[in-house]
Amino acid sequence: MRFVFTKLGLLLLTLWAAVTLNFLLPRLMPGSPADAALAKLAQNGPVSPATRAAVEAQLGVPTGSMFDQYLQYLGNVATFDFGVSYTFFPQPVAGLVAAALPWTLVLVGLVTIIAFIFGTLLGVLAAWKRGTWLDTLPTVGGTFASAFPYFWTALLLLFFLGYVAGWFPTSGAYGRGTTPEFSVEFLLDAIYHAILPATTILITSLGGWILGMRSTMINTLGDDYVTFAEANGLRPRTVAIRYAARNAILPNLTSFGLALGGVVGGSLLVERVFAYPGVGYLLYTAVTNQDFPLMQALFLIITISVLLANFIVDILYGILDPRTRR
Amino acid sequence: MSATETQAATLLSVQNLSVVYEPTGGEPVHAVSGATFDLGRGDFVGLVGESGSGKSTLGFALTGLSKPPARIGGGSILFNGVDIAGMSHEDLRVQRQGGFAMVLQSGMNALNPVRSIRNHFFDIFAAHGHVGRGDREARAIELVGKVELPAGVLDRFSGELSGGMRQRVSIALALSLEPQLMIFDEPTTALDVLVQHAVMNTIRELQKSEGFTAVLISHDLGMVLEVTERVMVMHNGLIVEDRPAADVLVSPQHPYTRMLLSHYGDPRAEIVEVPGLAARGAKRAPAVSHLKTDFVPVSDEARARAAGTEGVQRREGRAAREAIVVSGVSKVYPPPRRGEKPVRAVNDVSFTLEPGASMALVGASGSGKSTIAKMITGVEHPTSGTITFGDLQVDRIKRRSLKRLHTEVQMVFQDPYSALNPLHTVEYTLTRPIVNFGGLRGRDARRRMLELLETVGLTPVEQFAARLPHQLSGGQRQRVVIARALASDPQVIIADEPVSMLDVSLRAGVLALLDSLRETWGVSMLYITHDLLSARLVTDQIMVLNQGAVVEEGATASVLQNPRDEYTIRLLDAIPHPTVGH
Amino acid sequence: IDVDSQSDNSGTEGSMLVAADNGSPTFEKNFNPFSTSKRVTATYMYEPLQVVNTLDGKSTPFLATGAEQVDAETLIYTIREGVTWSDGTEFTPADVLFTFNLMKEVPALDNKGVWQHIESLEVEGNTVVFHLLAEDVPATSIIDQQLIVPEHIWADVEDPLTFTNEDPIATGPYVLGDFTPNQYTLTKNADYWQADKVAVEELILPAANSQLDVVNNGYDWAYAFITDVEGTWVNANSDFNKYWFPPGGTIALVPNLTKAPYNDVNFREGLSLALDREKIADDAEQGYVDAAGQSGLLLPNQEAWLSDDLPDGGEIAQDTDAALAAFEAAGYTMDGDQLVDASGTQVAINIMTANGYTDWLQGLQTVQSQLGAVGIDVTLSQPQPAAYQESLGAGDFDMAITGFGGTGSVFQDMNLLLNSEFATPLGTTTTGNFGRFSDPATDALLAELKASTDEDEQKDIAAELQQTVYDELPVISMFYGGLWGLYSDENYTGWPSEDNPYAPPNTYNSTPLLILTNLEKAN
Amino acid sequence: MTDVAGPAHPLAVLWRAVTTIWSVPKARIGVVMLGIFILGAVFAPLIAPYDPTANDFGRSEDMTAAHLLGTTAAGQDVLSQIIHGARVSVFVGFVAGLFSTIIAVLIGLSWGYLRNVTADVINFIVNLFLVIPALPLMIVIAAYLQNGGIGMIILVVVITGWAWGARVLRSQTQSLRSRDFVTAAIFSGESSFRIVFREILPNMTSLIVGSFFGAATAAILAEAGLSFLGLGDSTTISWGTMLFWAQNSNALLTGQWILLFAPGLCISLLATSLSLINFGVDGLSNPRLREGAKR
Ligand SMILES: Nc1ncnc2c1ncn2[C@@H]1O[C@H](COP(=O)(O)OP(=O)(O)OP(=O)(O)O)[C@@H](O)[C@H]1O
Ligand SMILES: Nc1ncnc2c1ncn2[C@@H]1O[C@H](COP(=O)(O)OP(=O)(O)OP(=O)(O)O)[C@@H](O)[C@H]1O
Ligand SMILES: [Mg+2]
Ligand SMILES: [Mg+2]
Repeated sequence: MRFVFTKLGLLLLTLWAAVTLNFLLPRLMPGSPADAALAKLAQNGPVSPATRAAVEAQLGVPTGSMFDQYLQYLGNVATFDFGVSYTFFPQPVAGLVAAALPWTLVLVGLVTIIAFIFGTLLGVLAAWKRGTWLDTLPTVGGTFASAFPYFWTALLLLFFLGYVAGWFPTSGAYGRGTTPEFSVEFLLDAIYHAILPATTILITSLGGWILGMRSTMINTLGDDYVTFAEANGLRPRTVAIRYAARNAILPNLTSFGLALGGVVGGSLLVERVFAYPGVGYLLYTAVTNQDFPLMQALFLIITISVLLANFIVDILYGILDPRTRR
Repeated sequence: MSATETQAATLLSVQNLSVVYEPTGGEPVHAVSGATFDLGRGDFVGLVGESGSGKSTLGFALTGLSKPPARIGGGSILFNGVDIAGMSHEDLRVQRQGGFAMVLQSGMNALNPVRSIRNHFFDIFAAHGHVGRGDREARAIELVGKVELPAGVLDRFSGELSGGMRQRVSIALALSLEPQLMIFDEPTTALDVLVQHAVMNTIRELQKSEGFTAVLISHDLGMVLEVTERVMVMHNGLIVEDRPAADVLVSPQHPYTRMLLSHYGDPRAEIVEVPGLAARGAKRAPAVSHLKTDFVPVSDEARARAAGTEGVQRREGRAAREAIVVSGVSKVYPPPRRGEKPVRAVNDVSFTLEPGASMALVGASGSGKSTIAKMITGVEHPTSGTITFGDLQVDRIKRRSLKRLHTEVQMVFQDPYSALNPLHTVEYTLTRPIVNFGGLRGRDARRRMLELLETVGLTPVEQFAARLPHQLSGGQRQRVVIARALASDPQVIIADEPVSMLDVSLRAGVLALLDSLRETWGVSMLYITHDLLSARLVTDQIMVLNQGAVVEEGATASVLQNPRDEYTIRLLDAIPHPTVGH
Repeated sequence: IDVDSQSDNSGTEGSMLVAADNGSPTFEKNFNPFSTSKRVTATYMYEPLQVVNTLDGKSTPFLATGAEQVDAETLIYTIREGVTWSDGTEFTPADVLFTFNLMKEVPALDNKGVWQHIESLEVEGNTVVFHLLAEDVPATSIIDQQLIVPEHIWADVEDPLTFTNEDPIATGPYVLGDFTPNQYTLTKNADYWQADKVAVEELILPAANSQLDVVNNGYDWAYAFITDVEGTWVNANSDFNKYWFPPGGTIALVPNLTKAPYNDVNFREGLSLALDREKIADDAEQGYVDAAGQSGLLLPNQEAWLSDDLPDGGEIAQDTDAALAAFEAAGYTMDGDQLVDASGTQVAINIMTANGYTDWLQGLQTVQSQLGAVGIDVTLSQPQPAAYQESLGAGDFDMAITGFGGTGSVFQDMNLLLNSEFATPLGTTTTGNFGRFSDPATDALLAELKASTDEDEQKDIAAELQQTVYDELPVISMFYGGLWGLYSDENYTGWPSEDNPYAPPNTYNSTPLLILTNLEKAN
Repeated sequence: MTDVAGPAHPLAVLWRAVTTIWSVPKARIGVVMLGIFILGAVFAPLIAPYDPTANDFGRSEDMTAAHLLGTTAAGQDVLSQIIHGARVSVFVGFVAGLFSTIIAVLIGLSWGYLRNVTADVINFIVNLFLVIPALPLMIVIAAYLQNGGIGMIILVVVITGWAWGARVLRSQTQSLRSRDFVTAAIFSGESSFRIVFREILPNMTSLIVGSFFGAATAAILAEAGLSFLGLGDSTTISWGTMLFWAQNSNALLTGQWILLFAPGLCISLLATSLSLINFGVDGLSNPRLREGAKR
């Protein structure tokens, strides 16, 4: 029990530090939100002094000392009140995030889990069939695919499968003119729209899992319990899965927790290319528009989810590995 | 002895078998060559030989477990008349039930850490289908019962079992296949002497009651002679001797076998000696000369060198002056797992290591020997009690004063394979303490380094100085480790099981070296071991440790000849007595 | 690889696909016409008193039938009768009064700063009378453009600043149709006061309209700069797809006049003469725009105002010798291939642009090499747009690239460019005259122009101002920034064009009202 | 202090590493690929047919004999840009990889060796950096550190990239520090500094080299990502900025998919070459991987 408490304490401390960093980072950026808004307006013609005044009045640009702002921010975070977005004024940040979060969670979360499972299986296969084409293909393919820049894969898929072949929609998370709802039709439509972005993430993240699993699996294959299991005449499949893979997967779980953070970053690029209405795109908009409240909320959400994922992985680890289960 | 020998229906027939390791990018290693022998039903055969002689490789080949880079280079293995080399993977797998089984050398790690013991049994039952679904639980309980374990272990994971229990589980798992042939590859090496004894007894009982043919692989000739009927001796991949155990004991044919035998002695005997080394106090016998010198690398020359004038001069006026006084020392470790009790590793131990004395600290594994060593060398602080070395308050020593302590108190490490940094040459390793403690630099340091090599008998010194650890044999490594301990001219040497990782052939040499160094250099030595024979050979005094407490102490010879404490008696009983077995 | 153009005009017959509103990436519902983050098409629903064509500054009456400049301080708008709000309520002059008073009450709504010109206003019959703060003829164009909101709705709005107006009630040609996060439609307002002029029944506005989409999905109207417009947009449907890129503002280099050497007019002249504006224009906008003259006017839109006294109509050709002579006059000479000052150090200029404004960047790279040819070491800095805007406003730069003009009003353009009122001390934020040009005579001219009601007089004053821009070089004009109108004649005709420049082709602000009431169904 | 007989000569160590890597076929392919890229980068001015910034060719031209990969929308030769672009990618990869590895080594080692409060503090900081998603953090820092060009990108990549390596190196340090030879070094009177850098560090060569290649790969991909988002200096010529300009001028629309394809492929190939080399590095530390065992 004390173990869980220490872990929880550390989690909270990391969270606080992350929250503070989230507060500081955006404020280090030069230019105010009003400047960002004006720069955008200036592209459509000259901006009069009155416009500037109006914009500043509308956005309610932050006032008070940094410390006051910080205290207020902490209070707001504690109450999940993230204020109003500057870019999408007067939309509250919470609403924007709530609208974007499910898409990313489902797209990135699901695909990452699929990639993890699928990559792990391929890695197991590659290690088990070492030296055969079943090893070479996933290993070389994985190495190559994991070297693709996210956005490049996205652009190529978009162009060739979306535009040239015309098989898949090229933007958005659901058909034009439909509103998100719980119906089979909508769900199918959403899945259809998710195929290209999902494939992008899958392709670029699969390789890492294959390679990681393959190398840990090769290590466990040399372990004595595997030899002993073979000596006892267990079925090859039992040996591969229940003995070798089962042990090899443990170290990979930890990377899985941490990898989620990287995938969120990657999804930013993917979402941008596919105009996918997720957290990544929102974050990009927030950053380019100096939208402090939105940025803070998003960073917080991302950090919390990564922290949470790690926490869950830790616990999962405990369940899967009797050695840590005390 | 057995009647089975007469009805020797052949179970396994090996003809001219050779096994080659062909690592990619490396030289091929002929681990087994031209092995030819038959095993009859119900035989109990021992296979002995030093480390790397090819015992395990042969065992793997016999059970169809040779995996790349190993390759059967030639010959045949007929099991019940069928050549197993030609069998497909699946046939081989299927016939493992009721065929042959192997208990691996590293039985400690042979269990899947994330599967319960029950599942291990059930996996085997499922793979072969020889135990019906409903009977599995009962059969598993029966099997663990056979190796003297309670049914409760079925719910546990390997991490929750002691080494001895794990080894027993491995044997039970192999038994569950109901094999005709069972190969035990060093089933007791990693175990505590007492546990070792118990496991061996179990194996012996099982072999009698189940009647399978058994091969016992071990490097311990004494143990093999004690339990088996027939012994095969391997040396450099060749089977150099294959005869009934009784004959081997009486009239060993091959010099190697003879060398092995000569290193056995009974620590309780009036006079104990092994080649190159005699029990202290007894008259030293001349070195047994008909053995090839490479079996006993420490010659009298080396001994003489160690005792050479230079060494003596160096020690003049520097003979150990201070005693290590340990009084009422206890060490309590925090519980290793949540919810358990703290570990009382050392409990109220007091003793004095007088200047120039040599004292043995013996006890079973986990009895607290190493912990005491750590406390004396300032690596750990005792929970209570005091340790002094001259004016140094060792029990409360700070990191800064550690260097001062280590000038006088040095340690010889147990495992010569891990005690040397694989990337540093012998010269570097030895020069560091010379520079740090002796304050010598450049050419002076080098000269001193070469002297040290000379002292431990690593000649030609220039050549050894340039070597990296992987270019040294185990015995040579251990000498480097000893040389390093000597580099600071210490008053006290703590040797924590300095030979447990070495083969018999190397063991005596290193012990002899230690002993002569102690004698000529006048240092005090604390010799930590679980091997009573070596304690008898190199020490004058002995302390027996059980669960952190001293249960018996006194002059080595008298304690071992007339043990009073029941624990000491058990320790002595656990020593194999080849003569007694037959 | 060819990408087939699939007509994706998913609406019903009579609808029009417009790439006007970009969700990022989805739409937030906000039709508050006062909000800076409103949906672009709020201006298709809410109408101003008059729509000003930013190309030539001419007004077209909408909710007013006309405006009368009684004197330089008084304006009378006659309000159109027979107009109803889209909920059926009658539109009255009281709504106009309400709208202006609302902005007085909540200054944050006053985007255009009307209350910096108006002292008071009142309804008189079907007119609204504006009393101005000073003699202020150009104020008309500002008051003209104010979007009018219905009193009966907005009077009850608690906080008009954060009101998102999800159910817009307006007078314009369109009302909100279906709204989903990634597409919405505007449907024709059947009761629109000039409904007969509105040919398009429905506007479809998808949230995602990348250039690939625009080209491939059969859009009718889009506003986008597309590389190789002939090869892409026109080629996709060569019979119908057209484009028109009229100038929408002048892109210029702004020297910081508070710093040496930029405060030396000879130095500025040297810079100006060293530039080959044609090449810069070509490189920046791929040949789709013209080099700009140094008159400060947006040509040819404001051709009528161009002073005859300017040589070559204000155009300045590259003349390296003259440039070097000017530099010499400023105290800089060529030393080898470096332009050096008296102490022998090379002249180094940092030009600021905003990160991501790629056309400007490409223009500047050409500037960099051209000035490099006269021995000046030019570096480019590219802060993020917000930081760029901040530095620009605070005068924290050596030289910067920026746009000016394009309001349609010569006074507004010149005022923002030259008025010393904007030349606030360095470090304080200003919104015009970023180089901090300050000249009392010019200020006086601007005041005269502001008060003048006579067109000839206005032109005379404007000519003097042009001369100032030409001689003093407060900015070094480079090229005209285009308005990137793409349209298709397939379904609708009557788009503005070079021959018929009745409106700029942009999809934002109020000028689309001119276009939407001018289109006709194609046969 | 005179340095008596260090470990094997550094060059010899390096040579051994190179031969070990070379002995793995996959890694050999990687070394050859990397070699080609490095040569291309070094001799770019000699190989490239044109000045990569010269913009006086026709705009958006298709592949012709004069311009093997066509020209950009600004009228620059694509092939010349690709060749010159290698310089930035290779440079960023190596420098950023080097610096993040150095930081990772310093922090990872002290973190693994120390057992006091400092270790807890480092643990906390590293966890923080691991948890904050790198790319968004990079974007914010890049937006803050405007104007830095390549230096800025390297800094950003280093700031966000060292934590992973530090963690890996720490656990290795922890396992090495419990080896007898480390305790033995204490008995030899060695200082902590020397123990860490002379006893422990050399035993982690393969891990360090591995993490260097990992960090270099990450840096190359990050440079591409940031440049693509327009957060780098768009006037430098790198594969990332080429992609940015290609996307900016809608190369797909003009049918010049090669403009997007070629730089992206180069990035992938360069990153792949490093990953391939990493296979050989694994072999340094794990003999099992060296055996091409078949089942
Ligand atoms: N995978 C391998 N590759 C190359 N050579 C090997 C391999 N495994 C073992 N060998 C070599 O084969 C020889 C025999 O090894 P084996 O394991 O059979 O010895 P052993 O008699 O069981 O020794 P021990 O008592 O240490 O267990 C040794 O020289 C060893 O170095
Ligand atoms: N660092 C530690 N933390 C917790 N418990 C420890 C620690 N070191 C040793 N122990 C425990 O203290 C007891 C004594 O250990 P010690 O190493 O002194 O035994 P030993 O006599 O040297 O055994 P062996 O012969 O196996 O080396 C054991 O039960 C061991 O598990
Ligand atoms: Mg063995
Ligand atoms: Mg011990």
